[in-house]
Amino acid sequence: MPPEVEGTGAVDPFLPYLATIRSMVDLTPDVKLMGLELDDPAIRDSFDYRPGQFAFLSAFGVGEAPFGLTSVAQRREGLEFAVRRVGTVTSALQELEPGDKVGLRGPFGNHFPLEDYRGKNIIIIGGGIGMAPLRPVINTILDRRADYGDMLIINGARSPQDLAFAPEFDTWAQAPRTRLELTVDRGDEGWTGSVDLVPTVVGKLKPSSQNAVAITCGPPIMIRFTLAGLRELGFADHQIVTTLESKMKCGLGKCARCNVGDKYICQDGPVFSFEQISRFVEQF
Amino acid sequence: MSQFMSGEDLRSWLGNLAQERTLIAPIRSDGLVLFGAVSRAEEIALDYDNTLLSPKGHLFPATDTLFTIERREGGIELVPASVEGEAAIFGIRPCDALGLRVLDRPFLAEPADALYQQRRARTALIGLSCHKASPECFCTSLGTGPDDPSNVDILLTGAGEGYIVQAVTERGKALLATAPLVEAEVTPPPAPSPTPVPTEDIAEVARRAFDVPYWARLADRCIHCNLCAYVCPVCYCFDIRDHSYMGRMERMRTWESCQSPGFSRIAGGYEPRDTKGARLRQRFYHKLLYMPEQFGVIGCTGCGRCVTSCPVNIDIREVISEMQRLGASSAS
Amino acid sequence: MAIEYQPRIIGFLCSWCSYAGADMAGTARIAYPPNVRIIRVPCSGRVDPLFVVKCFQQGADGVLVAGCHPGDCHYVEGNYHTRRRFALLRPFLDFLGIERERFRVEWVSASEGRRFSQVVSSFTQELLSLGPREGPAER
Amino acid sequence: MEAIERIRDKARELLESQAVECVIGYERATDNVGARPLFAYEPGEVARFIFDQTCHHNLTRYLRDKKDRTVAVVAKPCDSRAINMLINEKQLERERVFIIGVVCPGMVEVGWSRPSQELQPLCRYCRQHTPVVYDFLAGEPPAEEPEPSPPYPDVAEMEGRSVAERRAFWSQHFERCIRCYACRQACPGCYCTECFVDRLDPLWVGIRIAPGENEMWNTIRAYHLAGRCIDCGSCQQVCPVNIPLMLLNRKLGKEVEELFDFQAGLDAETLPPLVTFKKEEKLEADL
Repeated sequence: MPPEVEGTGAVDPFLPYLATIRSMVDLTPDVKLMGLELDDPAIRDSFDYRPGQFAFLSAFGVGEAPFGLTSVAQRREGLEFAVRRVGTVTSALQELEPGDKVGLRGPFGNHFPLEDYRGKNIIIIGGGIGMAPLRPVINTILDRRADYGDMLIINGARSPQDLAFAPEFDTWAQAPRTRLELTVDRGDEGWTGSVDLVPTVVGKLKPSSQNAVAITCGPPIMIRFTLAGLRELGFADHQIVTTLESKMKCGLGKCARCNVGDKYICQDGPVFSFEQISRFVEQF
Repeated sequence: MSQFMSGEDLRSWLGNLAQERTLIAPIRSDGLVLFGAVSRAEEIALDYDNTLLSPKGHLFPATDTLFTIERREGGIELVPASVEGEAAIFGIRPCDALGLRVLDRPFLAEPADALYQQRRARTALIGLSCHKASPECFCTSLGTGPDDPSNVDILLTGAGEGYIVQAVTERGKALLATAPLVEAEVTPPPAPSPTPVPTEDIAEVARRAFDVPYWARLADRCIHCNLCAYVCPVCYCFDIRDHSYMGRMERMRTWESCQSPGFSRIAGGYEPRDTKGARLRQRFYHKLLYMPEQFGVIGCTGCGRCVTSCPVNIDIREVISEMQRLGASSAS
Repeated sequence: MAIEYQPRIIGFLCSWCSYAGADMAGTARIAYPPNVRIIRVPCSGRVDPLFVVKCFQQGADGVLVAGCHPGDCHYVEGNYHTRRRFALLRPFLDFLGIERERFRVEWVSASEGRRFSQVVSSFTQELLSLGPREGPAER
Repeated sequence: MEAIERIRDKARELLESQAVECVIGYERATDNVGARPLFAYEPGEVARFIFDQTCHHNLTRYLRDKKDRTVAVVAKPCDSRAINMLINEKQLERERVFIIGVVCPGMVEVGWSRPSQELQPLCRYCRQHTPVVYDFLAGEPPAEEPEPSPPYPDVAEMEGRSVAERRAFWSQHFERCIRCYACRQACPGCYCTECFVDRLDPLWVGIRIAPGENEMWNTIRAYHLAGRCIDCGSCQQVCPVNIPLMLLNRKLGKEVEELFDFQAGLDAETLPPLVTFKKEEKLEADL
């Protein structure tokens, strides 16, 4: 356990747990899947989290950055994070190898309220690295398939090789009452699938809004047009859920970096329905 | 009858205090008055309006090591920073004491910020009432006042040749146990009265004044330096990164300002607040609307530092008055 | 016994002339003091004054920038820029309290192994007589 | 006619004819003593313009915010040099800015609510009382520009001190820096899309707000203005902790003048010394 804060009985919330990298797998040219094991057995056993929650990973000597947990706690296969190379911390993390140490703080934030979605049809719409927080949603639903209605997964990326979770596509596509639609901005020689933007695919497939929830994550521009498309299909704002990205530094509601209106994305989010987001004074 | 201490006795008491704990007090150097650690009472400035920077930096330093990272035999050990010894801040003004009370809201909320919590617990506040109201002061519009004792352990108020001493808390009483106090019949000078600013219902007004062209016009003038946030006793945004030097690694946090251009830019380059107006509005809305909504306190104490130090005179008093006007007119 | 002071010199050497010159000194077995840590750069014009200030901030006792003689630049005019840039930086460093003797710009060609050795020797001697820089660079 | 009347008339005329989108000038600040920038978009706003010895801000700093608009700006002589510098560096199109030049009486030291008659030190060394470029001039130029001798007494004084004294002087000042970057933000010459101090990779200046990092910041920023600083003093004026930043800029200015016979912004055509060279010149490294 991290040491206690002297005289308070509390634990220093900035002090990360130490974790060891167990696996590093290339998902796309710029995304690696990092498998971690927490070093302290007691913390490892008690570390529980839900789809949509995130944690900070430290590359020691460089800094830390927030990442969505992309594994499913109940599967007990270790903690997984999809790390896309975008800055100094992510580059440093990608340089690491199995056996190396990282720091981990978390889990933070709220989660997708999957309990509330029992019996509903689920539409998952993810673009690029935005699939990372959606993957545990899909896998949790697949693990409890009978609890949920039909599932439509729309996954887009810039090119076929940027579809990060390709190794799992067969499992997803073959699951009962599950449909997987892939789309890319630019195809390549081997690509026979759809070449379209994600919002266009949503418009073509016209998923029904009846008894349905749409869960979406991706670049802001994709979200904006997807939202418009879903509204056109009759989805009410409370039926559309997303996870907001922001420049968080602490995850504790202290650094005020992720402040939007009276909300801190790190604590009140990152998962919000568009009904909640539309009540923000300032819209992201 | 009040407890009274002469100016000379105050210096000798402070001198003794500096021997037993870290004493932070106003010091004059190069024409500036800044809080700093003093070892001798003679270093302390007593005749100042207010310090250039607020004392928040002694509880929430501009640069703070959260922990050090040590590599040992292939493994990593994290050594948390520790806070040692007791401290006292002498000469804190009531506005700045209120500022610390406001900072408590985010920093002491669970899970508490460990370093801030320890420093706060170990730092006694010896307040000094204001002898005059500077033109930029508006503390009375924000729930405190020039002789408000409510957020300090001890409050001193200059009167005649010395100071009236109020022990406000138990800690204050303990600190004064060895002080050369006398009972005296002294009347404090009348408290100065700063010019009021219309802060009533400011949160309500703010909700209505959000989408007005005023913010873009105001931002024309703003040069987006971090000055207002750094001089503010309440602004608490920070940045965290690691610092490596000659093999030594530390996780550091430093002050940061919502006015700096990359403040909210996320990985991949998306900037949610991408206009100068949106950034400037964030500063005032965080203080006047979001903090009241979130914590029930206004994120401003009326110290006036941002007013005096803004290079282009973005004056929060004027902004508040404008918001009142704009919020009122868009309601009707 | 106190450890004898040995100045630390950072040497930015242009790849085409001065680095080759240093190499030449090595292959010709011309001795020079081991005080210089060499950083190979494509051209002396690549050396940003920021590199020099950073070296001093991180504790260097002296900084050497060496490149081709004017007129011989592999990139035709890189070293003309070097010359102007550092003609300004040197008095500026001095103004900041970093003695002008601690910073040198020298022209050393690929064939001047001996000259490279002389430059390093005389620079080291000069720094030895100046003594260590005051106080740690980082506080 | 008073200079201020001429500024107001010209501003009104430019706004009414829609020759410009806005006029950037000065108005009285809320302390009723100092000045602050005013962006007038409507003819009705021009009555708020003032011009006196408290109008120290270099308003050309705002021209980059209005890059794609046509604006008018009130420019003192030093500010007018910034316009030349920006045009020279392709940051500004001459056609997009209407320059209302003002003959400068020199600025006084102003603090918040503190009126003063004391001329700013920088203004005592000033060699241009008439703008070097303008479209319209408010005020009568002096018969001849004064030549203070020597032009860099402040720099010379510091040069006269020992290296150890200089080192102590600067570390004491840099120690106070809170890295608010107001100096950079106020400077017309600091317009990099990404400032070296904000770069994370490579990391030139560490996150610590500490003497070593502060020294890096302040000295490299000054060096980046070598041969470009137009001596307006904005950086020093806005510094909350009174770091004598202009002493750094003026040291470089003095060297540039002595070595290359150049002063930044006197015209828009001459290349600043660090982007050009003369093959035949002999500088220190050649001697």
